[in-house]
Amino acid sequence: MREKTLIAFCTVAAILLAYNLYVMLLVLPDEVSQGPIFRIIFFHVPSAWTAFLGFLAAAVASVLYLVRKDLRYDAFAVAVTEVGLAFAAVTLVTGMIWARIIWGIWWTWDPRLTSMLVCWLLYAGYLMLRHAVEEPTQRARIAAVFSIFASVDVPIVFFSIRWWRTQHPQPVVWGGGSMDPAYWNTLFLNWIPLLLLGAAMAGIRLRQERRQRELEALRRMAHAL
Amino acid sequence: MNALELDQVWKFYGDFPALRQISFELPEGVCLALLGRNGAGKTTLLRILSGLMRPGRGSVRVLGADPRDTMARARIGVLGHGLALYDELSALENLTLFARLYALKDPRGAAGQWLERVGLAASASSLVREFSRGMRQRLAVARAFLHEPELLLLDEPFTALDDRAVTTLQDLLRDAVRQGRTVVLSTHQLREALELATHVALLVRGRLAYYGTRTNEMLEDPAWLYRRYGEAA
Amino acid sequence: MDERNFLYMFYGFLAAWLILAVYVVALAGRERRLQREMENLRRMIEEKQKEAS
Amino acid sequence: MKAAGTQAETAPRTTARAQPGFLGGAVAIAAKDLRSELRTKEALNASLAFSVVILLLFSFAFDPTAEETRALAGGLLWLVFAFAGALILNRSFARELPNDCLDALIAAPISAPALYLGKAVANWLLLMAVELVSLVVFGIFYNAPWTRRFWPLVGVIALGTWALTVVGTLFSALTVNLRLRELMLPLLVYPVLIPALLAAVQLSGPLALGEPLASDMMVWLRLLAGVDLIFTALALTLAETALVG
Repeated sequence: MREKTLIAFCTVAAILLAYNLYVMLLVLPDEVSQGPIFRIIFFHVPSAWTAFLGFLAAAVASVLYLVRKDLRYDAFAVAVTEVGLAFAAVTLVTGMIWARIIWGIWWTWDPRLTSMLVCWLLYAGYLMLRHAVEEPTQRARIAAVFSIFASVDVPIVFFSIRWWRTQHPQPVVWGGGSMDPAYWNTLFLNWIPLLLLGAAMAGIRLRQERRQRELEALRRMAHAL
Repeated sequence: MNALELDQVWKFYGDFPALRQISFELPEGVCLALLGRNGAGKTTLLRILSGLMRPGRGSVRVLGADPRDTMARARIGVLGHGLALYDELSALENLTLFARLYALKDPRGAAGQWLERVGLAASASSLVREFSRGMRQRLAVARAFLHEPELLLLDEPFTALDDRAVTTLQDLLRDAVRQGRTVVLSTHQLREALELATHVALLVRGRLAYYGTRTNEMLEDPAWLYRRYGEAA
Repeated sequence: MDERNFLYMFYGFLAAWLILAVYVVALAGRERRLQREMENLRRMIEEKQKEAS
Repeated sequence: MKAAGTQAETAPRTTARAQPGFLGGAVAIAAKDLRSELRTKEALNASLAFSVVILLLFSFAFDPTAEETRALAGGLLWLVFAFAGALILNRSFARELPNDCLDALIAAPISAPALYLGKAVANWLLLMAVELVSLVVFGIFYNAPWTRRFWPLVGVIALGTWALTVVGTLFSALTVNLRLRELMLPLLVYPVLIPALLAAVQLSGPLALGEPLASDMMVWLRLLAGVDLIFTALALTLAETALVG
């Protein structure tokens, strides 16, 4: 992930973002029942998609590490998980702010928000677990096992919490995909810049992992002298 | 059939190569002394041979099979630093547990027989917690020999042994080699090891600095090996 | 419609980008720390090599 | 190349070697764990004391009426079971640390899944014992007629406890030689277990008060059984990776 590609990603993301903001704020009419607050969806939903993409990539990288035993996969797994967590946090906060207006309360046990919170806890546990292990090879193995477990757990969390909520009906953040096409286009269009930003951040984090390995090699060399 | 066959074995902790390009073959019915300073990779190599760890690269064959193969491990006896005894269980219970894990026909019988051989029959039912260091050592040796293993992997077996225990262990190992079993022991106590060893392997910073039969001048002056090959790596 | 509606939309956008900004700052901080440690080590190694030679 | 000069007989094959079976090994490990635990009772006492005290304090603090008890029964029970479980699961592999016993078990001719399963079954039995005693205490202090629906309740608790022990034992094996192990285990296990705990709470609520399960509750039973199956299969496949370095 050389400097050039990172900069390219960021500039393209910025341009697309500017265009999307223009369309979002000035072109699209207010959603009839929710008013301007509705526009948060253009960041709330794509962030959730980016977060899940990150967690899925982490699971794939973890399986590849266990098969190939190459620490580069482990570095990729931690990079995408961290970026996924950042976007999950964005999803949670935007969801809460949106809920504040629609129901006047900060937190509702809405199925999607709750599931995202559980996912956030899961992968925060992953980072904490990595932090507790010093030896790189052991850390990669333990983290890979937990990442696979967490990724299998994510869909189960979503189903169980949706069932939990449908048993005690509660206002739902989104009534399903009944938006008209103009919104859908912007929604997808706005996902691209977020993806590009996510990829850039993951690239930087990946490079830092590689530099960390070089650092440890240097430290060993220094001790050896 | 060779007891051990290692080909280009590497083991990494992150990027640090704990073992570098280890290749050697050990015939059956011999005693290999694995020498080297602390951190040279002796324990790592023994852990790979006893199936506790996988090599990073290269292939390892133990008794003709993969170290993690259950049938191979049933014919290997392991004695590590920690003696692997449960303080809250009695001596007999400890041995019976491992006899059952090694799927011996008569677990209690084998356990009782080995308690006599190491002179612990009297305290068979007392808890290991009350055992002295020497008694624990003897019980651990019994656990390692319990299932008549064809290959014995011993990590610094002579440390913290009183002289009586050293001689009993040496006799046991000598009998084992005479019965055609293979013994691999890693140690610092050069004299005790070199008396027993038919082969010697010297590890220096993860590399195999010397591997071959034990020659007589090694016996007269154990430090000769370290001087001659010690800093070669 | 709740009159703060528009205001909260702005808060929403702000919050979204604030979180991403915090993460980017954390990344940059880690980058600088790594850089500094790398230089210290290189300097230390050069000094040791000078002493050794 | 035999040692020169001595007549070496071949290694005696006297000890007949049975094929070390998967179940045989697991049973031996489970029996050892139970004997060790029943002899020292460290984790058992701590876990039992913890759950009884929490049930008592909760009753003092809230003094729930019959109506409130119905609402909170499932949640309270499983909150106590989950934390009491953490105490037992922490001890599970910590028991192997003195004298490096875990290395001897991994080197023994027992497959990693069998070793893991033996440990999980032992934890499950210990936790079930603690839970049954807690149920009795719960019945007394919250005058809940739980014995009326005894077998369905015990069935649900057995399924829920199996999910807790399956995940807990694997993560206990993963984090056995980490220094923050006691803190780490609950923080890793509970988020993963939220679906199973959710189902267990929904099911145990009415059952603990002797009421039958409504038909639409069956979805939770299927979820709990499904989670048990998925996690058991996943844990058995990952056991080898978790235990062997």
